[in-house]
Order: sequence, then C-alpha cells, then structure tokens
Amino acid sequence: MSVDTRISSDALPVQLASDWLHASAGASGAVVLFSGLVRDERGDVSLLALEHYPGMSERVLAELAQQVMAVWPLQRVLAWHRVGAMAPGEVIVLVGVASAHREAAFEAASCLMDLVKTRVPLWKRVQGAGGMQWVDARDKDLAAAARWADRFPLPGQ
Amino acid sequence: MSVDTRISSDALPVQLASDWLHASAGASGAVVLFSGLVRDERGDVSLLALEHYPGMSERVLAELAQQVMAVWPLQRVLAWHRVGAMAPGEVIVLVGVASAHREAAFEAASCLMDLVKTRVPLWKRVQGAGGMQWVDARDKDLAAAARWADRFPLPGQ
Amino acid sequence: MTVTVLYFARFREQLGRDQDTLALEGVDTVMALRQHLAARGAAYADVFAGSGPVLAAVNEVMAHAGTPLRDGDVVAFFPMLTGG
Amino acid sequence: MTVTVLYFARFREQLGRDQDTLALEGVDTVMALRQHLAARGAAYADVFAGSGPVLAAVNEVMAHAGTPLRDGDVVAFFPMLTGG
Repeated sequence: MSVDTRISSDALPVQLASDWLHASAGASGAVVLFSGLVRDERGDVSLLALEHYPGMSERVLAELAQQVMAVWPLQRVLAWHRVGAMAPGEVIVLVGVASAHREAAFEAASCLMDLVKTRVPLWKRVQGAGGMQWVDARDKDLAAAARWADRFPLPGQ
Repeated sequence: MSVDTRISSDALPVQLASDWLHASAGASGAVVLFSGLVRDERGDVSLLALEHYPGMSERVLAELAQQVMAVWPLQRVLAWHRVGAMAPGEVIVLVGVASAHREAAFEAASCLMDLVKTRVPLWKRVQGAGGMQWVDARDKDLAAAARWADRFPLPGQ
Repeated sequence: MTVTVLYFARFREQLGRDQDTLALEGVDTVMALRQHLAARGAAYADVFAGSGPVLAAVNEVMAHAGTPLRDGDVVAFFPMLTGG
Repeated sequence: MTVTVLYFARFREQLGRDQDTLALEGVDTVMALRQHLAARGAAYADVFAGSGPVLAAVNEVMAHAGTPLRDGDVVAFFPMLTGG
C-alpha cells in the first residue's frame, strides 16, 4: 500500500501519474485516474491562478489520501495538485487509485476528488473579460462532498 | 464530440488513450480513464485469454460508446478492448471519457465499463494450477450493469 | 432454408467445432433452432438442453427465444459474456 | 499572549496584507479573535463582520468558533475552499 501526494507549481505529468498507478498491476485489477483541467469556458477564461496555504495544503492532502486508503481496499492512491498560474487546457489536479476491484476504484477516486475540492486550503481565481475574479464555492461541490461526511468526519479542534 | 473504440490483439497503449482524451482539454474540465488489468490472484493466474465474436464485438462496443455519449454531456469517449493471450499485469481494457463536469465523467466511465463487461461478446479464460478454465459471469457484474438497464435497453430482434 | 450456426467459447470446445451450416425445414425461431440442435447428439444436448444459460445473436444482434429466422441468417450461440 | 494571524485569497486582498502579529488580552477563542479583528477598521469589518463565510484554521488544523487559542498559535482566516 502506497500513497503519493504533492502540491506543485510545475505542470503535472499525467503519464508519470498513470505509470505509477499501473506499476501495482498484477495485484490490482483496476486503475482509475481523474484529471481536472482548466476549462476555457468558451474563451471567457484566459488564465487560472491557484493560491494555497503552504504547509497546511500538503498536510491535508496527504491525510485525505490516507483516509481514503483506509476506507476502500486500495493498493495505491495518488493526489497531485497544482498551484500558481495555469492556462486553459492545463492540468489542475490528478487523483488516481489502483485497486483489485473497479467498484472500489471508481468510488474511491470520485470521493477523493470531492474531498480535495472542499477540504484542501486552495483558492481559485480566473482572468476573464472582467479582470481577475475569485471563484465562488459551488453548492454542487459541497453537496458532493457531503455524501462522504459520515465516513470522513471533518477535523477540528 | 468524438468516439474511439477498438478491439485489438496487440498490447493497449495507455498513454495514447490518455493523450487522446486530454486533447479535448479547454472544452473539457474532466478526464476519467479506467484501466482493467489482468490480476495474478496471488500467483494463481499465469495467463488470461480472451475470445471474442469478431465483427459483432467491434459493432457492439462502438454502439455502447455512442449510447453513453448520448446520455451524458461528453466531448470524447474511448473504449479499447484487448483479445487473445495476456499475462498478469497487462491491460485488458481501457475506458475513458472527457467531459466539462467530473460527475458526468465518473458516472459515464463507470457505466460504460459495466456495459462492456456484460454486453460485448467476449469470453475470458485463465490458466491456473488446474489448467485453462473458462471464467464464470459474476453476479456482481450483472447487478452493476442492471443499474443502467432503463437508460440502456438491451437490443434484440 | 439454410442458416449458419456459430459456437463460441465453452460451447465451441464442448462441441469440438466452431460452426455448422444447416438446411432446415420448419425451424423458424431461435428456440426452435436450439431444440433442433439439442437433438443432434450428446455434446449438443449438453450445450442446448443443459442447465447453463444459452445466449444467442442473429446476424450479430442479440436475440431472444422468439426471434424469427430467415434463409441466410447467421445465428451465434454462446455462454454468458465475461469481458472487461 | 501573542498570536500570528494569516489571511488568504480574497481576505488577503481585501485587507491588503497577508498577516498580522497581535498581542492579545482576553481573546481566547477563534470567535473572540474574529470579533477583535472586526473592530480594527473598515476593511477588517468587511471581512470579519460581513455576510460571507469565514473559515479558520489554528496551527494548520480546521477550527471552529469555540476553538481555544494559546500563546504562539498561528490562526489562519480564509473564504470557502475552491480547489480541484
């Protein structure tokens, strides 16, 4: 069992992520890899910038990956998130898992994405016609993350 | 909107599939790629062989991909299936989609895999300690596919 | 009429052949063809009158028991699908 | 006691700064600190007494209104998270 998480201001190498997940082949029968990309919104977005809370973002991302590993039978979990400035079409986030079973693989990858969107201290803004604008949290993302609330209780002091 | 399906006796190139799905980036915000691999079952399986019904297998796979494209808002759908002899760790099947939204991407990819498992004329056997054995259909796969029965009615004359 | 019958996977192995070309009289549905085949001998009876599920396609489209047969049809019989 | 307060994203921009180091008396929870900050001026009032949600972390762990503060703590305030 192996977890690889990182926050990076460099372009995320999709192939490296894919290769690492496939390297547990034999034990694993299923690999699911999700890529989140900067959408151009039909030309309305020319740049996306992601701010994070250095230190906390890395720690939370690693904890979420470990928690997902504890809920589903997974051989590998990967979560790489980019920060800084990105152009449309570039990869913002890679989340992937390797598992013996495809149901677990799909569910775990989907869950980890929902948690990454709502629990890692990251904030997005986009450069469009009206200048640089902070992106609002979407109710849909909060609802998606709420599905996992019982298995992934929010930390808090 | 673009669909790429194939049945092949050659090794499936994961990177090529990934690259093709990511090439709709900009319009797409989400790529999900599933790889199904030959499991070694802790050493019990040394070889897997897949037989198909040539002609029908290609046609059904292409139809399923088109049907999935019609149900979810997808830019690209890919379904590549290998036939013939394979070793543990090798890729049996690649199913992937590119979409504007991750919920659609996860759901469509998961659905297409369920359909590929139960509707394409393919039969698996494995070489183990007891010789070459045909693999039985799993109730779990049939139940997973049944989830989509209303949106994907079975064809029939 | 004449139909081509294809056998796949376990059925092909049990029958020791991958196809038959049959001249038929009064066999006009998939179910009737299956009964006709079951009477051809022990191996055929095992496949077509046994307890395991028998799937059929006519001209590469999934068929059911009542699917009608016409001259020149290609009928395939096979066990449950196990791809992916 | 002394706490370091960090501001992220929209809050950082609204305040025109990314942190403050504050010497505090009788401010012993996250909510008390938030009220203390809201009284520091117009921009602070907009952020800390406005209508938008304010999230907080104490020493890099998500906190709530009642989370106690201790000397040397690092308290971060930020809007809703929008990664992924």
